Amino acid sequence: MRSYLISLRPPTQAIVTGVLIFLLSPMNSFAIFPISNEPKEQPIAFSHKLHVGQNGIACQYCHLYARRSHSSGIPPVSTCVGCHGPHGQELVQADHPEVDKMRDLWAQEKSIPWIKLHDIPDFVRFPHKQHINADASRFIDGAGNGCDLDADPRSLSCRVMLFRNGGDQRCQSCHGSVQEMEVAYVVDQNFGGMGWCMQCHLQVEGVIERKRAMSTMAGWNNAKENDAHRESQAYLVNKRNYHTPNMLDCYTCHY
Amino acid sequence: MRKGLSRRNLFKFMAVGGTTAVAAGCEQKPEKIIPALVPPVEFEYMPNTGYQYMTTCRECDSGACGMMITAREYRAQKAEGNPNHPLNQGALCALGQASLQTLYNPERHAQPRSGSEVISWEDAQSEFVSLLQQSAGQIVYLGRPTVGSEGAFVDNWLNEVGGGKRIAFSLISRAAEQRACEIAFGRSDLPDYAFENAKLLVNFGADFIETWGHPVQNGRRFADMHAYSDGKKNRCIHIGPHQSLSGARADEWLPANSGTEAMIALAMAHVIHQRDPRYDFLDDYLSPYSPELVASDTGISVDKIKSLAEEFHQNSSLAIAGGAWNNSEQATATQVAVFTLNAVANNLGKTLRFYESEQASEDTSHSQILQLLSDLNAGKIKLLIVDDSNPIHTLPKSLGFDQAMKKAKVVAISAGKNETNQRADLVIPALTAYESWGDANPRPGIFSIQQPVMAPVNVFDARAREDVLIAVAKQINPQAFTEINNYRDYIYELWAQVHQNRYFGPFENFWIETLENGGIFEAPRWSNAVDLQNKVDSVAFQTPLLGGSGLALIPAPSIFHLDGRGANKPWLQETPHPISQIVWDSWVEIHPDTAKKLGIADRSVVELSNSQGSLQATVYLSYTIHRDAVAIPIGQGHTASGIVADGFGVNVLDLIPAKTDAHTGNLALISTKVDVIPTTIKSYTVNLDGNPRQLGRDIAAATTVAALTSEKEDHGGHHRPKEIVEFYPDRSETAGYYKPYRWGMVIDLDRCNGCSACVVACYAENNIPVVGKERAAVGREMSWLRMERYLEGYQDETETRFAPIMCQQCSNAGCEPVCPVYATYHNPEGLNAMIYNRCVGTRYCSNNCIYKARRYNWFDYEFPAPLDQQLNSGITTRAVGVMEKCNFCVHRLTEAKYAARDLGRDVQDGEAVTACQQTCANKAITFGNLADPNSKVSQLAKRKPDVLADPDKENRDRQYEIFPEMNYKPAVTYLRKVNHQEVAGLYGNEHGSAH
Amino acid sequence: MSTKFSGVWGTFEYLDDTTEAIEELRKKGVEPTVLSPCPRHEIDHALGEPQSPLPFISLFFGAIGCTIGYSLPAWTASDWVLPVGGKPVVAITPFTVIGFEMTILHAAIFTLLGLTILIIIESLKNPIPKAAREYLRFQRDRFGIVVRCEASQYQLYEDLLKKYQAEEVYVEKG
Amino acid sequence: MASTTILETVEDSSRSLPFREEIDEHRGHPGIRATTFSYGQINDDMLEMLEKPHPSYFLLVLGFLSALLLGAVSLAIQVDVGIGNSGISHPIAWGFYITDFVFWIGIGHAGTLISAVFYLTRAPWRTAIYRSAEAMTVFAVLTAGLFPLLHTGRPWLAYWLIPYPNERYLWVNFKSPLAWDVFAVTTYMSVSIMFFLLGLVPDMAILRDEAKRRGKILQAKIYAIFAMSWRGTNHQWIHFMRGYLIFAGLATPLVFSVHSIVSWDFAMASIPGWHTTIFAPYFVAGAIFSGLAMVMTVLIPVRVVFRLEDYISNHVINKVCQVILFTSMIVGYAYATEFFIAWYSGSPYERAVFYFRPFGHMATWSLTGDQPVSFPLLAFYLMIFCNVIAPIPLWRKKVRNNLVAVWIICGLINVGMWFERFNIVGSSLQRDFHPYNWGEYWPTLVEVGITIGSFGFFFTLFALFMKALPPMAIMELKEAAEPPMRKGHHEH
Repeated sequence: MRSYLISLRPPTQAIVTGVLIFLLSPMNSFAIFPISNEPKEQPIAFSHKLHVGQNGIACQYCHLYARRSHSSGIPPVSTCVGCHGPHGQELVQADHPEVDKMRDLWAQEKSIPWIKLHDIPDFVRFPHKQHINADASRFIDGAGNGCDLDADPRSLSCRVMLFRNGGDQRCQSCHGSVQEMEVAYVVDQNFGGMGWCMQCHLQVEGVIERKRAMSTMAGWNNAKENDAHRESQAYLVNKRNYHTPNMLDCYTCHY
Repeated sequence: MRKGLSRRNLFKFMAVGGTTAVAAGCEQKPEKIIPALVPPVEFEYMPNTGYQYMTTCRECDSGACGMMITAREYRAQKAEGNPNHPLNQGALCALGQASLQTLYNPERHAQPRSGSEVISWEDAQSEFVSLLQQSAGQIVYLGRPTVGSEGAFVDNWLNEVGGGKRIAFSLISRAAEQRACEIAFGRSDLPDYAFENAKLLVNFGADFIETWGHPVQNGRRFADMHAYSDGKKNRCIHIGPHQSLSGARADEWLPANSGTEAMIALAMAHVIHQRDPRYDFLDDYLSPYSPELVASDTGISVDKIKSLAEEFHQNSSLAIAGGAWNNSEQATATQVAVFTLNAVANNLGKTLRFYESEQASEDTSHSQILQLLSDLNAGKIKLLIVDDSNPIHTLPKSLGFDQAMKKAKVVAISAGKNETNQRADLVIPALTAYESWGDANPRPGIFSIQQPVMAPVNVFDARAREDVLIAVAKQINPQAFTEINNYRDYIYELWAQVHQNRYFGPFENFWIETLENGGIFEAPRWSNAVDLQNKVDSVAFQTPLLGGSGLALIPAPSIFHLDGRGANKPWLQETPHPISQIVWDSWVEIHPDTAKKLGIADRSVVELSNSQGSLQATVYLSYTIHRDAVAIPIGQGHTASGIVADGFGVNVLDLIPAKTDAHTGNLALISTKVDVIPTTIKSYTVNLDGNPRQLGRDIAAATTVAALTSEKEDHGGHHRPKEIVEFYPDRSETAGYYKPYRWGMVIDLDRCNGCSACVVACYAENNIPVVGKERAAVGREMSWLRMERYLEGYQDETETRFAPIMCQQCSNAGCEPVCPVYATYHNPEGLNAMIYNRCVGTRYCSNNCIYKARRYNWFDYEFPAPLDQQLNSGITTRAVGVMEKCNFCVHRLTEAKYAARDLGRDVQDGEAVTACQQTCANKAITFGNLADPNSKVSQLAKRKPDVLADPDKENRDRQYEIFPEMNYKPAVTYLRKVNHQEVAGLYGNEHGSAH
Repeated sequence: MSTKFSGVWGTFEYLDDTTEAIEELRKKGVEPTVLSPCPRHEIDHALGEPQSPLPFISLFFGAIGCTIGYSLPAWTASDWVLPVGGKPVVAITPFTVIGFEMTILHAAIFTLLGLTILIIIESLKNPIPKAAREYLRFQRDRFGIVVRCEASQYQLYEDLLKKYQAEEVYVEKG
Repeated sequence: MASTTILETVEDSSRSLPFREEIDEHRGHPGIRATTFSYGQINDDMLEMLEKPHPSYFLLVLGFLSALLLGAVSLAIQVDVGIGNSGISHPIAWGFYITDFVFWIGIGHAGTLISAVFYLTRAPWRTAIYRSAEAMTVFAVLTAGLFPLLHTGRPWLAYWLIPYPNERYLWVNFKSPLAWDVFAVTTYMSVSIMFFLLGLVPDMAILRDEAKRRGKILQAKIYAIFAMSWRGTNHQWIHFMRGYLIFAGLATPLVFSVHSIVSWDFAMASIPGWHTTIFAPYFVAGAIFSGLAMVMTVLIPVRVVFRLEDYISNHVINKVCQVILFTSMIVGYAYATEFFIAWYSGSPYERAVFYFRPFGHMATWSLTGDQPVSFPLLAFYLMIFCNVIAPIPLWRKKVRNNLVAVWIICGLINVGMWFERFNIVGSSLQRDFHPYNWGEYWPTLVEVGITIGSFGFFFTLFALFMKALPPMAIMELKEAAEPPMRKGHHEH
């Protein structure tokens, strides 16, 4: 196949490759219109690398609603002022031009007009709270094993591993290694795509069983027995003895 | 707080906002996220999370219902009833639900205005000050009736600024009732009507479900009394020329001639008195009113009156009167007659009660208005302050208010635009009840607090009226209000007194508790010392003479628009009137027989004229009105109340002559006749019902007490097939389905009053757009829940039935299999999931829905600012080309599930509540988990096994589903309305077929 | 047709001349290539009723299409179970429609493809001289017979064609 | 005869003769004079039709194009403003567009019927008209295929109806009749186009050689592509004819299935007036009925303009009219059956709809009194008149031989069949289960514009076809004609 493709002229090659990818690619692998992962210019050159990577500030020190609400929350300006101090009472980085921008805005009682990066469509409800507080032990056995962070940090296994590790690493499973970013950017090209979400959710125990196999062959053969058996595999009730949320119900995210 | 920012100013914090529902691949403009400057205190703010604040509803004049406002991102997004409040107990009426549109109404005043010129607040205040100073002592403050401390405050303020008079103005005044209480019982307050203690309710024309008294409370108490339970059902008789909603809910309607209700009451009293003379002084008083003598005047037969009197006497009973339709020249006499009837039937202290402490309600008599008019015309008044009232629209034109108003300077204090403040010299934009402080004390023992639940809506530069008054008073008189800076301080001090009298412990704790609960609520204590006084014979009833020729004119207060103040709210305009199903318009209700006689076709435009003038409106033929009367709803026909109100319908009050009730000086609304003249004008009146009759299809089904209690076989159950052979097993056998939830609903049609509050609540909860008259005309209204009104029977036997219909969440739904892209499917909790973003818009699902419960976004609908701030940010707002429908408020279910999961358990019964269920005063809607056999909804939906097995016995069970023969298996179970007798139309047993 | 053609070809005005020439040629053990403006059963008859293997191709791919038509809906329906309207997830009855349409579609597409390939193969096997290809009346109203032969047989077949009153006879010397 | 005289003018004398039905039984087909023509004459007659057109042709195309433009502008408005620009609403969520869809699919059916079904049944009169009919099939299906796309609320997402592996893990719902439609219509479109192109191959070879003869090299090259190096060898003919037969065999069940599936769009729904088992045969008969009427509507002017009496003879028209008459009876029977079943079933909902269709409203139950004559009412009577009553004169041979009469009747049938579809789509939705939701439907200018545009689209394509490709199958005409025999005709 490869040699054949090479023998074609480049435009033809591109078309043929495109069509082949379109037809043959496994379902979970691509977004047709990927999200730009170019870093966007922000009003203030805030460095996550400096704050998180070097100074070790926890994610939820600033994004304080992540464990409590749908939205993780953008830190209020007073959080910045808390460490850096306002004009006249400068504390950390007393004369840094970028920090001064923040102090100017504070003096003018204005907020910082950050550019939104991680933007999921409005018809999706993503509760940060439910993910930050999720029980990581509900992953299937072996999910997240075999992660090689050096080779491919954004592979599925690595994302699951980061999620299992919890803490700030759980944030990284979707947002990437923010602690290494000078300017934050979206790491995954299909961030927020439905398949991208589903990749991880299919690693939760019982979900595959529920998605694929839990069909009823109603009226055809031994439907009841088969379904009862399948249901038992789907972990409808979790270890804390209440029903687990159904990650396959469209209404879980879209309403 | 730091930097002078109050926490409520922080609603800039919109972590998720804007509209970005763009298809994949389109280039998106980067969205901005603007964080807060100062973090809100953690427990007070969480993004995307609803917070509840208790306050008081101020929409209607009777009103002091407790409200619970859900605010997200510091924007009020939903109004619900305060569950602690004894009046409404968590429910709200349609007006209360629509109070959000008072708050976010785009037609609110944005700036102070002097004449037609926009001025600054400083200028406005100084102009106000100079006006007050120029006219000290000759000031009149015309405001709404107050139920809290505001009245005293304004009186106080008037004293401080140089003296003046405050007039409480309400068109639908209870002054006559109050005066009658004084005459009959020597009480200065209004009684409590204990519906729930009565077995027979005789209603002499009070529109108790719509506007009379506390409609939410009335509705609940009426449903408690009237609804079928344990094989018994109490009776309600409606007497009067017009049915309306209250009459439609009655078991029997006696179409008495206009204005003669009192004669029937007295005749009944006469019969009872003869049998059981309780008060000797009544002998002479009642003697002219024997049934034989009144029969011809009232149009009610002697036998009927006698048997009714008998029933009234035998049972625990209650007679009520009041509201607009009793506002004739004999209003007080009518009330006295009804009180007398209650007294002779020994109802005092049982169903008609007075509170132990006598709390006088405000004088709302119109004699003050008449005095004001003559004073104005005489030039005795220099400054008229109109606070949140609209006398130009609300008072009959014959009184000439607009001319009289020109004789004085007029200052209008108002949140919204209206006809009166359009003509004012100075307009002061006021805040709504959502944004300002206040309180209410509607009856002894209820102290309801009104607190700001959000910062003032940012597009209007308005201030709280009391704060403006205080500021102005301080400019005029430096000694005024020295203790306080604003009205909050005033309320705070006032409540300190409440605290002192009743409670121990520090006031701060009490204050916080009050704000949390929405007020102080104490159980009422009843007085036993009230009895009928012999003063009653001083009130002689005379048959009112209606002026003019033709048919008696009945101005009917609308359940949505009240006296006109609801007309500028899009939700209330778009929700069809429960009786006529007409939207965005007024109509003339005429009896079909009369119409035939006059040569008037249905839906034609007629001209009504009397000595006062004439107006044109579309005819709505209905058996629910007396043959010699026409009814027109009050509230429409605005000219300067904003685009939603202006130009729709007519103002019937223009035809009312200036006649008054002798005892109170109240305006007589039932005082004229009109000539009805057919015209050839083409009508453009929109009604949303495709057919007023259900053609025997049992959508709103009814049964009788006898059928439910007897063992007789009934062959009415031909709808459900005898045996359902399932081709496939039930969905509950699918793995993972209905575990642990199968959401379901039970709607009790015997409790449903048709008040349509649920419809408005649904609009508010689910970001449903309002489409306007033109689009409603072609069936594009978006309401997910509709109050269907069906008529059964003919002539005086006509029965009106209501059925709230929403998506029935069928197990064997028709909509699902026809969608080519799985945009709708049966979810494991038994909902018909409608996934907007997957929808391509083929509309096949709508075609195949036998309940036609689906709505389609024909356009991208607009929510003009600031109405967009009301949008529920917890759900998607739909774009063009997408189907939508009721989803049992799935976001509320999800929130309930999240909350339960945080507690480590499943959702329990009663935790998941839909918006319609929440606001229903009558508790007609029950929602819950059908998979749980112990839940309330399962209990209610359960059918008797023997009845289920034999369709012939169907009428012996109240539970039914709509169109059972289609086998769609809906998750909504209806409970049949229960009648005392069967009502059969000419085609009652037919199914809408041709023959 | 890279190899140079060697043989004889002639044109005929009349069908009966053509069929008789064909029969004569076939008796001599030659399978001529016949050109005609429209299909004539007389020619087929003279050629000994040859049959096309095309129906088997159609049948085979029709069967494959049928399999796809049933299995695609069945697999997609059970890949993510989204029950609709009380119907079974894998509902054979409605999938029959897809099965039928896919049968027809696959049979049609592969019939056309097979037809093209068969014609190409036959054309390669039985080449026609360039001059005959450029003889424009075969599409209009003339019949033609092309005989591939060695140089030694040119005269034989030229005579034979002329015997049956061929209008023109050409010898293509390879 | 020397090769230089290949294309000398064919004598015209025969054509000026008055039409004679009595043709020698032993030569060609009785009633179709062209079967007595020589191969050369047929060839030249056909090629003459492709000569440079008369200026009036361009005027005609311009007219069709302006109709098309009207449709395009209407469509642009609708997509821009939203589907709400049309008159469809709640509860009538389908209106003109679905009517147009069903109508055009139906028009297409006649072509396949003539080219495939009558090929299998060896109906000799099909030869002259089948190419045009088949072209109509292709164009009608192309036209029809537009409507399901443009009637959706979000046409830019209509590709979601195609089952392709995607990032969302989602597939289409194969239980939906609309998904069936996607498969049925695309299959039908593909097979029709393939069938059409396959039949064209030998004729393209004729055109190629003709262009070559005239020295138009570019034209010849273009035709050569479609001719696919067709030479007319016996090997090619064998495979071709077998392939053609198979295609006819495949297209025959397909043509019946497609309109059945289209009918199931309605019959699978629960709506009274739709939920009927009779729909599949009823729709197929209706499709053939309307399709043949459309063929006649188009070909009668073609016959007159090109003076093709010898090819599209009265015999052919006669036969088509007989089929029209037959299908008219089927359709009429179906109407009657619907009413009978509605009454006989006792279902109140069915009865209500079938009461509504002829009588409009139900004033007896309604307090809202008289309503104006509603659109489906008009549709119902037009349907009955045009489809059942108008074809009755065709029983007389005299009428069948009268071109003007046939043309008028066929035009009426087209109108009637459009309204039949409208009647089915519109009226059932107007009076379904829930009386509260009963509504009225009136189309808007946008819908009318798009409908007119669809006619413009169809006729533009057809007009271009008439001059770009041989409108009759030359190869088959020759096949049907008496072959040139030195020794005269012999029995075979």
